[in-house]
Amino acid sequence: MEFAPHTDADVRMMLDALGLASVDDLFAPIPSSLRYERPLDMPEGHTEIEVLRELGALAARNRSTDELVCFLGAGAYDHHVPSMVWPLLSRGEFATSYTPYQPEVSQGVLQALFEYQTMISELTGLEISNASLYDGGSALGEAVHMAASATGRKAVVLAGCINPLYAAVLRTVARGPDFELREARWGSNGTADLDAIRALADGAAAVAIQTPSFLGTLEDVAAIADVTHAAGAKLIVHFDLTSAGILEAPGVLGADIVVAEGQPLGNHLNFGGPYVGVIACRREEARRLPGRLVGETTDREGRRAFVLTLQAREQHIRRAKATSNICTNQTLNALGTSMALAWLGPEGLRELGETCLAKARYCRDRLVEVAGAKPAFDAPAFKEFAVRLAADPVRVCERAAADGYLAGLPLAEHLPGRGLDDALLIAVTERRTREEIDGLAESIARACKEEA
Amino acid sequence: MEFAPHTDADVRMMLDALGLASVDDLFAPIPSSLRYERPLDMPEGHTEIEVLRELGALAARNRSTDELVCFLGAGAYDHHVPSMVWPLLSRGEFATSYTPYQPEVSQGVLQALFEYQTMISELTGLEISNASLYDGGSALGEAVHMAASATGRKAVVLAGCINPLYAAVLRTVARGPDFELREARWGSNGTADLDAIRALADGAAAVAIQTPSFLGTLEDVAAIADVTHAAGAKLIVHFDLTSAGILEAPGVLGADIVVAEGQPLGNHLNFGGPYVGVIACRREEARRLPGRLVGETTDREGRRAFVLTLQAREQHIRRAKATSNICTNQTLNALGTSMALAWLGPEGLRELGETCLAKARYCRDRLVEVAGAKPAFDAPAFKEFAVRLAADPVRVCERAAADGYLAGLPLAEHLPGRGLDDALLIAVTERRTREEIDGLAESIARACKEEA
Amino acid sequence: MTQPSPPRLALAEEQLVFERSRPGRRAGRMPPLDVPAAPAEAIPEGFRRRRAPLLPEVSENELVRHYTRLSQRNWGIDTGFYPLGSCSMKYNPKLAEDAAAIPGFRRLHPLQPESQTQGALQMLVELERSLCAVTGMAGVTFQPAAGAHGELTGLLIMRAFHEHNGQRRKRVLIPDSAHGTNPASVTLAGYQTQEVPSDSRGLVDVEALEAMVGDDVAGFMITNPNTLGLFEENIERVAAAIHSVGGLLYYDGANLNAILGRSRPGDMGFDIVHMNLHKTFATPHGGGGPGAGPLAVSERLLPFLPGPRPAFDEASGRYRWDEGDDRSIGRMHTFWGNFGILVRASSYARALGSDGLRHVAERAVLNANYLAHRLRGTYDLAFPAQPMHEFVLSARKQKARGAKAMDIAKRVLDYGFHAPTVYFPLIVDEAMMVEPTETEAVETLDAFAEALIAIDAEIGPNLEELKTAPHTAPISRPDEARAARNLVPRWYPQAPEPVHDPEDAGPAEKPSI
Amino acid sequence: MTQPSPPRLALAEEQLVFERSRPGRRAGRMPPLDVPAAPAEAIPEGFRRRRAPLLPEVSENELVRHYTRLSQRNWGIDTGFYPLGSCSMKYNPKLAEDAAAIPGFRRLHPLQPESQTQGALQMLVELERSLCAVTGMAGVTFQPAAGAHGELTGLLIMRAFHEHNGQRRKRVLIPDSAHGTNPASVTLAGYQTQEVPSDSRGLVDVEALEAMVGDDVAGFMITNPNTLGLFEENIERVAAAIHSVGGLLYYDGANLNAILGRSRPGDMGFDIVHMNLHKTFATPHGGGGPGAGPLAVSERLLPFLPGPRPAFDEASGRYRWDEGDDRSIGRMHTFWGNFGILVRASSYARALGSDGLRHVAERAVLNANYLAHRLRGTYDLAFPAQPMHEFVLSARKQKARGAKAMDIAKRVLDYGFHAPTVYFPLIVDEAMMVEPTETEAVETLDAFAEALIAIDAEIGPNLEELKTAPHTAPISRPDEARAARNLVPRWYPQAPEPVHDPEDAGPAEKPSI
Ligand SMILES: Cc1ncc(COP(=O)(O)O)c(C=O)c1O
Ligand SMILES: Cc1ncc(COP(=O)(O)O)c(C=O)c1O
Repeated sequence: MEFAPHTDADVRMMLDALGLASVDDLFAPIPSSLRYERPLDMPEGHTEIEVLRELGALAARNRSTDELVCFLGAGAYDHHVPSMVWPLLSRGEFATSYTPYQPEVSQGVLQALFEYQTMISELTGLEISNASLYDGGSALGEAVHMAASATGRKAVVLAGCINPLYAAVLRTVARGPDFELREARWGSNGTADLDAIRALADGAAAVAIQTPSFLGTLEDVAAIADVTHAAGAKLIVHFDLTSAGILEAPGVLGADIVVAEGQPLGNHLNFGGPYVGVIACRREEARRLPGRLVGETTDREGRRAFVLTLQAREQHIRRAKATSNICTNQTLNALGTSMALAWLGPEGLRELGETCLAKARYCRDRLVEVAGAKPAFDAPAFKEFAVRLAADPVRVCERAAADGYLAGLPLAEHLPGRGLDDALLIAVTERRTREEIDGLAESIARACKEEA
Repeated sequence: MEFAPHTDADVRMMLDALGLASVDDLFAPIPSSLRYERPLDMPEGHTEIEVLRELGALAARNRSTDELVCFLGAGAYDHHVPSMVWPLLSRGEFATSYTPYQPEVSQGVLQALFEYQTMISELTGLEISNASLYDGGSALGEAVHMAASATGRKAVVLAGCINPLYAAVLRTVARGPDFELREARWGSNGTADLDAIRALADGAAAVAIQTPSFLGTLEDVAAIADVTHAAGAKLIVHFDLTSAGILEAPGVLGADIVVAEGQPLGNHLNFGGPYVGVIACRREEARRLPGRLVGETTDREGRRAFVLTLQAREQHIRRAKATSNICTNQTLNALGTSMALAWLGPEGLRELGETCLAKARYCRDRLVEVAGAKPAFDAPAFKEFAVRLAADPVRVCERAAADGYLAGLPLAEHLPGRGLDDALLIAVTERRTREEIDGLAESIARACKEEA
Repeated sequence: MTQPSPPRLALAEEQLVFERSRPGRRAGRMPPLDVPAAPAEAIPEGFRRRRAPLLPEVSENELVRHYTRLSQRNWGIDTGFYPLGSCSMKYNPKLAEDAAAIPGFRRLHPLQPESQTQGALQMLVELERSLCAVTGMAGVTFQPAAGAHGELTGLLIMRAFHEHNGQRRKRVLIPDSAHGTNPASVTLAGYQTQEVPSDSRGLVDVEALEAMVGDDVAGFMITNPNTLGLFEENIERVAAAIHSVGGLLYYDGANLNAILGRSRPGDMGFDIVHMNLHKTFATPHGGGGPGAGPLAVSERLLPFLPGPRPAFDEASGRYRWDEGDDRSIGRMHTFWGNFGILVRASSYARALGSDGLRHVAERAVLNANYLAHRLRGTYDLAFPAQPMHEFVLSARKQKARGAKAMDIAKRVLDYGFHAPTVYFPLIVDEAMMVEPTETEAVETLDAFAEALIAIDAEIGPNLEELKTAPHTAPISRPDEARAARNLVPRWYPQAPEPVHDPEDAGPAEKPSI
Repeated sequence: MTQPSPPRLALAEEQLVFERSRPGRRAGRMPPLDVPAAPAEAIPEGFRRRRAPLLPEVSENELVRHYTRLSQRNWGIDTGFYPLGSCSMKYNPKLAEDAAAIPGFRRLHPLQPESQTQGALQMLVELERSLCAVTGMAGVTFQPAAGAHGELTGLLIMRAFHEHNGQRRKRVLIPDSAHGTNPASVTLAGYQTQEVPSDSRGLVDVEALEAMVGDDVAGFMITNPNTLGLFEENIERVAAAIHSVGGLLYYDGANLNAILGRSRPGDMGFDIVHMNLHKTFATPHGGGGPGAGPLAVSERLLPFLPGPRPAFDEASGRYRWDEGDDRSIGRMHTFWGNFGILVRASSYARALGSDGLRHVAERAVLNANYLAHRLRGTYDLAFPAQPMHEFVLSARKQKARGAKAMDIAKRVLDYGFHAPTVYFPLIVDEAMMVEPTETEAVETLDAFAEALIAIDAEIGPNLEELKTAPHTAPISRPDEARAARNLVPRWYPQAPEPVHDPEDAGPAEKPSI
């Protein structure tokens, strides 16, 4: 199936107009030594019917969360995507447009992004949000760049249990500027240890925490902010936006830069992407912000208009001195996040938080009661928590999958050497019912017994 | 989940403006004896999450053609629906609009319908198509009404094997005007018997045939037209539009009214609906046409414009004397049909026809060879054919379903008393692969052996 | 002051898809044949198509643009307020689209054996229960594809019922305010229509009705609230009159939205009730359809319903199709009705539930009363009684000053709203029928009211602009007379000779419904 | 004569969603709690949110309208021609959307065990093979979410490679025509950028390059065809120069569309290649993203790729994740990259296939050459050489007569097309960079050419209208300086005090890319 509209007659006519004899002449600028004359080593083209059949067959080899009841989180969550979101995002005018370089014909995307920025500002408690980054991991990396630029320092303290996948991304991108990563071990209750931070914060550009942490526990942002600021460092908080209806905005508690993974609001699991990296900062830091930023202005008639602004930060103007290299971002996913937030409204977001909180607690209690699990950490948590099982979590998950449950994440692989070989990380979203939770507990109980 | 936006304050303010004390006062016009004060005897409301869960669970209790390889046709076919069709039809501007009563803000639907009418005209060989009827069955009923009105007669000859479901609908609606239905038995080769028609056509308003027939066989439209017209009757042909790339347009062969089921082009199986009834006629009969008709005109500036026209035929003007009672029709599905046709183009429609033809023949041959089936009729066929099996077709289908095949339609239930107890009607669309066909043949062969 | 709005729709004209055609262009293709091609003789001499149909030859890119741009020249509920009286143009939840797209529904073949379609059957049985609860009736057929289809089904049931009782009745009564489908359906069912006059309050003149009934009356069809948006407070007396001669009472459900959970047709004495799920149950109207017009009947009419009907078998715990017996009027739809629409309606019924449906009626009636209240100072209410979910204005005062209902309707388009229904019901002079529905916010009602008031104020100073409206729509008023006189029902590569047919020009002031 | 087109987009302004808000309005709701509510102390004192966030309180109906209307104020490929140079705004097949929506892909969690994701892994492995075939490279990482992300990944690989060889190199060379992401990525990777001048033909000045190389050069980044749309015919000499000092050659794949199946970066000597699947593989750009920027490398760099990578295990016949060893630079994406975009790209690769991709390049280059040919009489070509898939005009002649490239670009909008890229590459005066792509029909190219020619003709008689264009778009030219000077980055219930910050106003003639 090809999408070029050219008929043979079109090609002929156009070549004639160009005075060329053949299509090959179009490639005259390529030295003959570099012309590739064989067919590419890949299958020939297929029709729509065939491609959908092939990809359908591949998809059928996956066991998706349509099939398995999902208690797996760890950075990607099975929240409800409101029915209105994707039909609207898929409208060609949004989906098939480029970055809004011509604001006169891009007010739709620009205004929607301005609204997104406003919502992120509200949720994070910081005035300025950009128009999206790649994902939660790269957002953490960009935040560290901002802090380094603001402080002229190069070290960052990773405190509490930050998602090891985010930390891994940070570790990779830190190689470029040679950032020094200092890991402040978390306390036995699964939250950051203030003393450990204090010990490492000296001379650091930033302290970075995640709340709720990778382990699901809530960090004491205000206290950590004090310690951080005392050392002249910036506080970076990786936040869960789905908790923002019930948890205080990190910016209000003293965070200087808030980052997040926007997937849980309005974006499907998609095997890991496209998701959306969220970043917000104080007004003072606006010129250090990476990526696109939409601002309000007026047109020649004084009508409200939206444009990409503060572009002097960006690669296409500042080039080697830009705050970041990001160009293409995750706009459509950001709009998904803002549509989901608009759908929820303040009350819905609060309900979402309360529901996740209550269900996660119920689930934890059931696992303790029915499956003999032990909470791994005793700090307050939000929608995710770790329990210790009487059997190998990997094997338990396999058995639970046979019962139709995606039971969670065995922690040992992601946090090796932390004495978590028996620990399973479980996420409970608003989509889970009591019946499903009870079913999971029974399945895990059975599995533990059988594996014992 | 409710969709009314009213806050309590809105309700209060509005009631105040009306000088009413309570919402109940709004229902003052209803005599108290008729006020229903209990809760309706149905479940309370549910959120989007819950409704999708419930309906998802119901859908999972079906075994759809996503799961079973579909060789079942009999009026509804598993053709490919081009990927572009439903995203475009689902655009709110199309999907959430009413009948285009205000042409100034309905040019989108009107022009799209005008294009649909043109395509139907091309495929049927008749100049005038309406803007859709309910389905293939009701289209046949409307065609008989047209013929009766044109001829002043009341009998209709059903010739050849017309889909018994269409005939059933016709039988029902014939009760109103007391149409007389005369059945002309089909010949042993599965096509209409010219002598039988001749014998019954006298004084009839119309002769109705279907080609390809319910049995898949091709009727000799031109010959039947001659016989029909000789008796002063109108020829109604129920046509398969997917064959129109290779089969001559019935209008060209002498049909006066052509009807069809538009589902196979652009519409999903949907367990039987919404589909779309197609009807086309000659220009002379325009004023007898049922339903909406779009015509071209100009606006005040002389720009091309489209409007609903010849409305004096219709119920909202002519009322008891209207050509039909139809009001809401199947516009969106008709647009689906025209989008699929535009996607195919003349060459794609021809390929579609050739592909179905070849695959159906291959399938029939395989069944004969591998499963010992016997073709039930020897007339040329298009994409559907009947074979006689060595075992009870109902049991064979059950076994084939266990192998993952929807093997076809056991004919006995739909054509009882015709000596077809061992016959299975099989449809093969362009979506079926050789591998699937081979698999079906083997499955049926196995089933026949096991049932024998 | 409220002003006309800048255009919301695309003003750029769009070529016909045929005009974009270039020989040899393609979008879709078939997979290469993996079986032997059929020999030429597979299709007999003379059966094979000679001239290829003039379908467009256009790339997929251009097709997508074409339909995208066409859509941008069209108004939908998703575009804005759509107060089309009698049509209940309420918000169509996107939830319903998700539900209908589940492959287990969308890719189900209608003739699969019951064992493979248990979920679909259960959905229907459960929806039937909800519709019975709402209407107070005993059972439902889902076959009718729209309201008018339901009417014909109901009238054929009426006829079968009387014939079963050995009676060949002749007349069906309808109010003079009835929708056009009512008399048209009556004719198709082989009955004669007789119109009952409305009284000065806009209600059925019960005395006239009582005088008209007789034992050749098969039944009486009416909406309630009626097409003026007024509740027929004498409906019980009407029912008694009809029933007294053995007739049946038919409820046209177009206005059911007004009384959901607040009053039930069954309790009013109705024997047959159709519902327009594409109105009351918020399924999208698709630019003209598809809809779904399930028909509910009382106990004694159950045997006459079209078959097959979905049923639950207590003994086996299985769902199945019930064919009925020979009292059934037979099939009205090739398969089971517009199932995809029924899935949407089911999602709506489940989302709203008993409490939510009641709120629907309350808010719908509240919105209509509020809007009527805001407008009655400027436009005449056709009848003074308290309306239900919609109301009918008369622009007679405005007409006297130079602007007809049609002018006002067209001008409404310039203000950024869809027009109300006009010239219906027929018994109201210069009728403008407004149905805001429950899903509109009070600000929208206020803005619409202000627009209508502003338009009235334009009659003096700005009459010419008003009478030539709309000015901000993709086209200005089309020449409808010309369209009918010189019918151009399709595109031709060369424009054909005009064919004049003066007979077919309908009235200039056609009901827009 | 070609004329401006009536508006295609909605001119009516749309309130901010916050301005539609009314206290207490709702769209979404959560299911009622079926478990005990958490006690208040579940969230410690001081952790609980005090003030509810100012999210909009709007009904679902109004939300759907809001976003529908916003979309109608936006231009996409589906709206019309979008000749944005360097962006390959070709038709985005709807097939890809169907593929990505299959629940087995869309509802798959990234951390499910391999046994549950065999199909997803296989898709990636097969796509990797196709991308290797196209580029002539040995292996791919799918983690980069966009081109620039791929650049950084590639540069970090470059660095890891050199460090692995015990070398701490300093400089990365780029042409002066390079895209801004190139130098920005170089900085992020801890290198210094050095620009190589272009010669009079618009190609890399090879002699200058040869003079600049040294053993502190980590590598050279370039697009080929370069950002002027010209093929770097000396690329082999460039490669030799870089390789001679142990440097690596980086291919910025933004222009890969020009050479698909016709020439391969691997054969030119490139060591690292990123692809912009949202350009070359036709995935929708989403108003700014998401994209996908997979990175391919030659054999010797495979160990440095980020892990984990999808792999096929011959022995077991299973697909799995391969973590790599400690030479891997580590993870660049939280999970595996923009998988949903990769599904779309896979559907594109499968649809087009080896033959189709080759045709893509042919048609893309044909279209660009044809359009350049039509325009070169009116506008200066920045460089006279035969272009590949895009070309750069200079409006210097037009500027001398009073109309700058920006004016022309804005006026293009009035004629019913999107504007070309302007003011890029930086080395061309009044640059207008036009990339028609292969999916446009010759009629569209003709119409666009005629519009540009008509605009040129407006410079005399109609200059004022041209310089104040656009006139038919939803807004006229916005005050960009003001937006930067008085940053309003979000909505507030009350407008905040203006904060002036004169530093941030960027150049008036910003590259639109
Ligand atoms: C009062 C009334 N009755 C019947 C109908 C016909 O219903 P349908 O269009 O669903 O066939 C309508 C439609 O507008 C109506 O308003
Ligand atoms: C030449 C060139 N390089 C790099 C990029 C950056 O790619 P992305 O936007 O995918 O990050 C672009 C994007 O326009 C480009 O044109």
